Amino acid sequence: METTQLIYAVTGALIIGLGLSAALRDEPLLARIIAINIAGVGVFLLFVAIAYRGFGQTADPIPHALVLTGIVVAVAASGLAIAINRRLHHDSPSGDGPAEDSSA
Amino acid sequence: MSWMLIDLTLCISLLILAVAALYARGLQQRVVFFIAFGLLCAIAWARLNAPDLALAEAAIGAGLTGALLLSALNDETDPQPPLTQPRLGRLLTTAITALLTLALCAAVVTLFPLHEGIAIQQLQQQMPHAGVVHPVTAVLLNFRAWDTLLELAVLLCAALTVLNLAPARPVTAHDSPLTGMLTRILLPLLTVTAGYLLWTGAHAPGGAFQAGAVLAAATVVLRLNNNPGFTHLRVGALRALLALGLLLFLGVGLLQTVLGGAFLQYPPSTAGFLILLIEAGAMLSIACMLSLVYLGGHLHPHWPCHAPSNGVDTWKRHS
Amino acid sequence: MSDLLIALATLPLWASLGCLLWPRLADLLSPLVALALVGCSLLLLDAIAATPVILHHLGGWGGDLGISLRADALSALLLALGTVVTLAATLFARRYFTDDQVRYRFWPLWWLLNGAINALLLSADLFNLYVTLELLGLSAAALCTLGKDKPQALRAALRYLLLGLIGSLLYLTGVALVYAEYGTLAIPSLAQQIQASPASLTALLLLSSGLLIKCALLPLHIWLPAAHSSAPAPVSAVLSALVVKVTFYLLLRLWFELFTAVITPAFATLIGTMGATAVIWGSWRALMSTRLKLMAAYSTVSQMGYLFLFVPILLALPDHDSRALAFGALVLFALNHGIAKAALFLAIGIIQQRLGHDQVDRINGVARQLPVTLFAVALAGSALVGLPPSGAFLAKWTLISASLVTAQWWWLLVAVIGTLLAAAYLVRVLGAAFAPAEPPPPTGKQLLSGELPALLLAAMATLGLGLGAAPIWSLLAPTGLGNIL
Amino acid sequence: MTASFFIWLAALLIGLGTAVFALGTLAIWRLPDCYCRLHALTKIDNLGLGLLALGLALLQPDWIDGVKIVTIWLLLLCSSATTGPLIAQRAIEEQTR
Repeated sequence: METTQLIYAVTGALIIGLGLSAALRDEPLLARIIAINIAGVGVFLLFVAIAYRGFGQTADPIPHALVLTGIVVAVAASGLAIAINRRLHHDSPSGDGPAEDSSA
Repeated sequence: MSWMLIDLTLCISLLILAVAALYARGLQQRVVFFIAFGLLCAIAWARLNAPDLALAEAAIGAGLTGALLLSALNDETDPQPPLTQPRLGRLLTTAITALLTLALCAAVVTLFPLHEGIAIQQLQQQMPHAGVVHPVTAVLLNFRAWDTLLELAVLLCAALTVLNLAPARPVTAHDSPLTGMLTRILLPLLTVTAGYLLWTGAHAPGGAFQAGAVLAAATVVLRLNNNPGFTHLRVGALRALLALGLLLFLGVGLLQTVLGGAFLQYPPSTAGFLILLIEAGAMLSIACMLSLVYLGGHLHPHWPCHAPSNGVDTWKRHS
Repeated sequence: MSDLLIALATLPLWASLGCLLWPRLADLLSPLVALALVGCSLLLLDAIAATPVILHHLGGWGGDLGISLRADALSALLLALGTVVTLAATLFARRYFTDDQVRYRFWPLWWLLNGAINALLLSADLFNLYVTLELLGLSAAALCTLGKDKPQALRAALRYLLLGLIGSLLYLTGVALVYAEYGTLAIPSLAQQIQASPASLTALLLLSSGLLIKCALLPLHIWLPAAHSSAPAPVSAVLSALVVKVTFYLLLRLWFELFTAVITPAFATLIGTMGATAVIWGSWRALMSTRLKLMAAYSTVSQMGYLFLFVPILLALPDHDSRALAFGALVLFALNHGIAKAALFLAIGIIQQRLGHDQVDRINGVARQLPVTLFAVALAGSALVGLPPSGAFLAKWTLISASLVTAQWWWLLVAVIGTLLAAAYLVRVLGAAFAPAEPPPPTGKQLLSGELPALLLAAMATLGLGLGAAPIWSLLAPTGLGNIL
Repeated sequence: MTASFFIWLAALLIGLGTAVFALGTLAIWRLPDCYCRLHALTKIDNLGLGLLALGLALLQPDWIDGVKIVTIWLLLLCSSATTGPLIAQRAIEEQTR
């Protein structure tokens, strides 16, 4: 049981790292949203691995409920980001330079 | 031993798919890999005895987010700005992330074996008073109902902004007989499944969020077949539908407070019924919000109100 | 008494739904709700003076299973700040959005943001805090998109949203580690359990870095100036005055209540150094910026830096009394900045509407058109710099003396340079505004009643907090902050 | 006797299904264009999954679970019958454009 937990938890940690490093790169928005979502799934995997209680055993339901909340929040955030991006592209289809004074 | 083999295969495939979804050349490939990643993740969670999450991830995480990303691909067709980050900055962020990941992995290794926490012990004691038998639903709608209430507020915020901002997604209608047939089969099935998931949440995996996602999928299918869907809803009705879930939740939460109890406390005798009531309202709102998030806003030219606008910000002026 | 907690947490949500369902009533409903919330927070302060900690177990579960709402002196003071600023900004917003449709869109999101702030300040559960953080980030970004200059505002909102999401992800990872190690999420129970261990240390790093992004501590501040300067004026006021501040509040809770066993002087010095850089760099950029709103936004970066200066000093102070004194100064500084910065943003909003722009070099003589507003700017500015009657003066004085007591004289240097720079950017603006040049023709609408909220807030920052400092100290003294005080 | 016969039959079906999956995946990888790949894909969907579903249905102790599994297969048949032509249609459109 511990080995299983460990395997999945470490996988989750690695996925978090992969997703975060990709999310911090300067990339098209869609790629960054994918990266954030993948990092999020990594965190959820960590939670689920922690909740696991062995084969045939009922898992700890508290992390499951937390992850369920997290999944819904993640889709709301992705939808919001895509909606803003969509409006941005419609308003200024060509002007794609970085915002004025955005980097200090 | 054989399970460990399966675990390792799953985990390695997950890692490979994650890398593919993050570093594949085209955006389209990345989205497809992301969906595959999500589905594989659902399998991993089913393996880890988390069927609720497997359902939710397949329907919401991979399904809805995937569909959202696929339809957003069109927005990203113009050339992307070149990399503006300085090289040093990139190096620094990569180094910091790598260090953080390393620390995280090390910390995770030291975690095991876990001991039974206080929260889970209390949960096992209190389960008989929860009003529902399924522990995940009990946590979501009773023990930690405040989280779920705020989560509905998060969804509401996203849905409102989508309505405020974005034009309706240009829907490529498929009026072929094939899709028509599929819709005729799927729609009733989806609706029944949503109802079933809602009902079964009290004692088995399922619940308002999964049911809402399935119902949202039904709306999307309807819309893909050139059916008007939300556009025929009156603005007032749309507003009411959006508010319904949160309103019911807050209202039921106050019930016992008036009698001197705590906020979000349910009378023990009717807890099961009240939870089902909240879940039903939440399901409708969730379905509405999720399908709005997917379909995009401004299905209504007069959102949020029928007043004659003096029009600085109305979408119509741009188009 | 716990009814007060329920009211503060849920009233904004009710208001949001009300504004959504009956848009035409929103203009009437919102000020009433804001007023009611101010009343609740004042009653709460009164109650806190009698009983230092008020707990309310949601759902009647309590313990480690359910979620609890909790208020102590620190959160009650910040709640009071939040409700007062919200009231002023609400009154201002009624006049600010002249387009009905925009205003109808604004109100529900506005109350969701307010609900997130109150819920965050009241929550005593690590995961519940994550949900409130997400609600905070999403509603703040949503409100930013209502800015006038569309592409600019949208781009800023997007950047804000994405960095906020990364911050919450880091935070959530930390929460996972804490739950795995200690088996509970309730803060009061965790405060007694957390020991130094590899997992705790990593959790501290993850939680802190996630919140520091949201708190905009240099070098993680890149999202703040664009977002705060392109949002509508009432939103900018709340973003600068409250949203960054409540994340700082959360950091205080983490460092001084939960992870006291884990935190080291070296970590505190690192935080302090980042704060010092923020003080100087932010003030410098504020001095150099060409737009008023941008100046105010960079000023927020630098003022947040001051708050982090307190961290190493607090940790180094030897005895309970001096710590309590320094902690009171920290809270006073946060309150002062919140009120003064909100006043400044509201006043700038009026100038911008009147002139149609907020370029610093084109505001010559605007004082003759808007004397009340410019008076508000001067008052708020003097509170930000820290001139004698204001709360910031007392706070900086305590900071400087404490830094000498703990033999960390270099923080004194930072505070002095930051103050001089702040005075410089303020004098620059006021000098231009009061210059005798012929004013440019007005383009915006007249907003007489719109000028009052800014003025009242500014007066409160300069006079009210300076004179009311003693009660704040005495209110904070009995509980202080968890384990360290 | 009958029990072990069912188990052997199920094993055979599952083995065959897995083989179809493996071959189909290889085909998607190796085949040159969209239409050929689509051909391989639908084979996996229909034949591979069908064999797997039948095999698994035989293994269920409760007959109702077996029915559920077969229903999943039937639903998938419907969806793949719809998506296959749609993808092909899109591919034709893109070629002629």
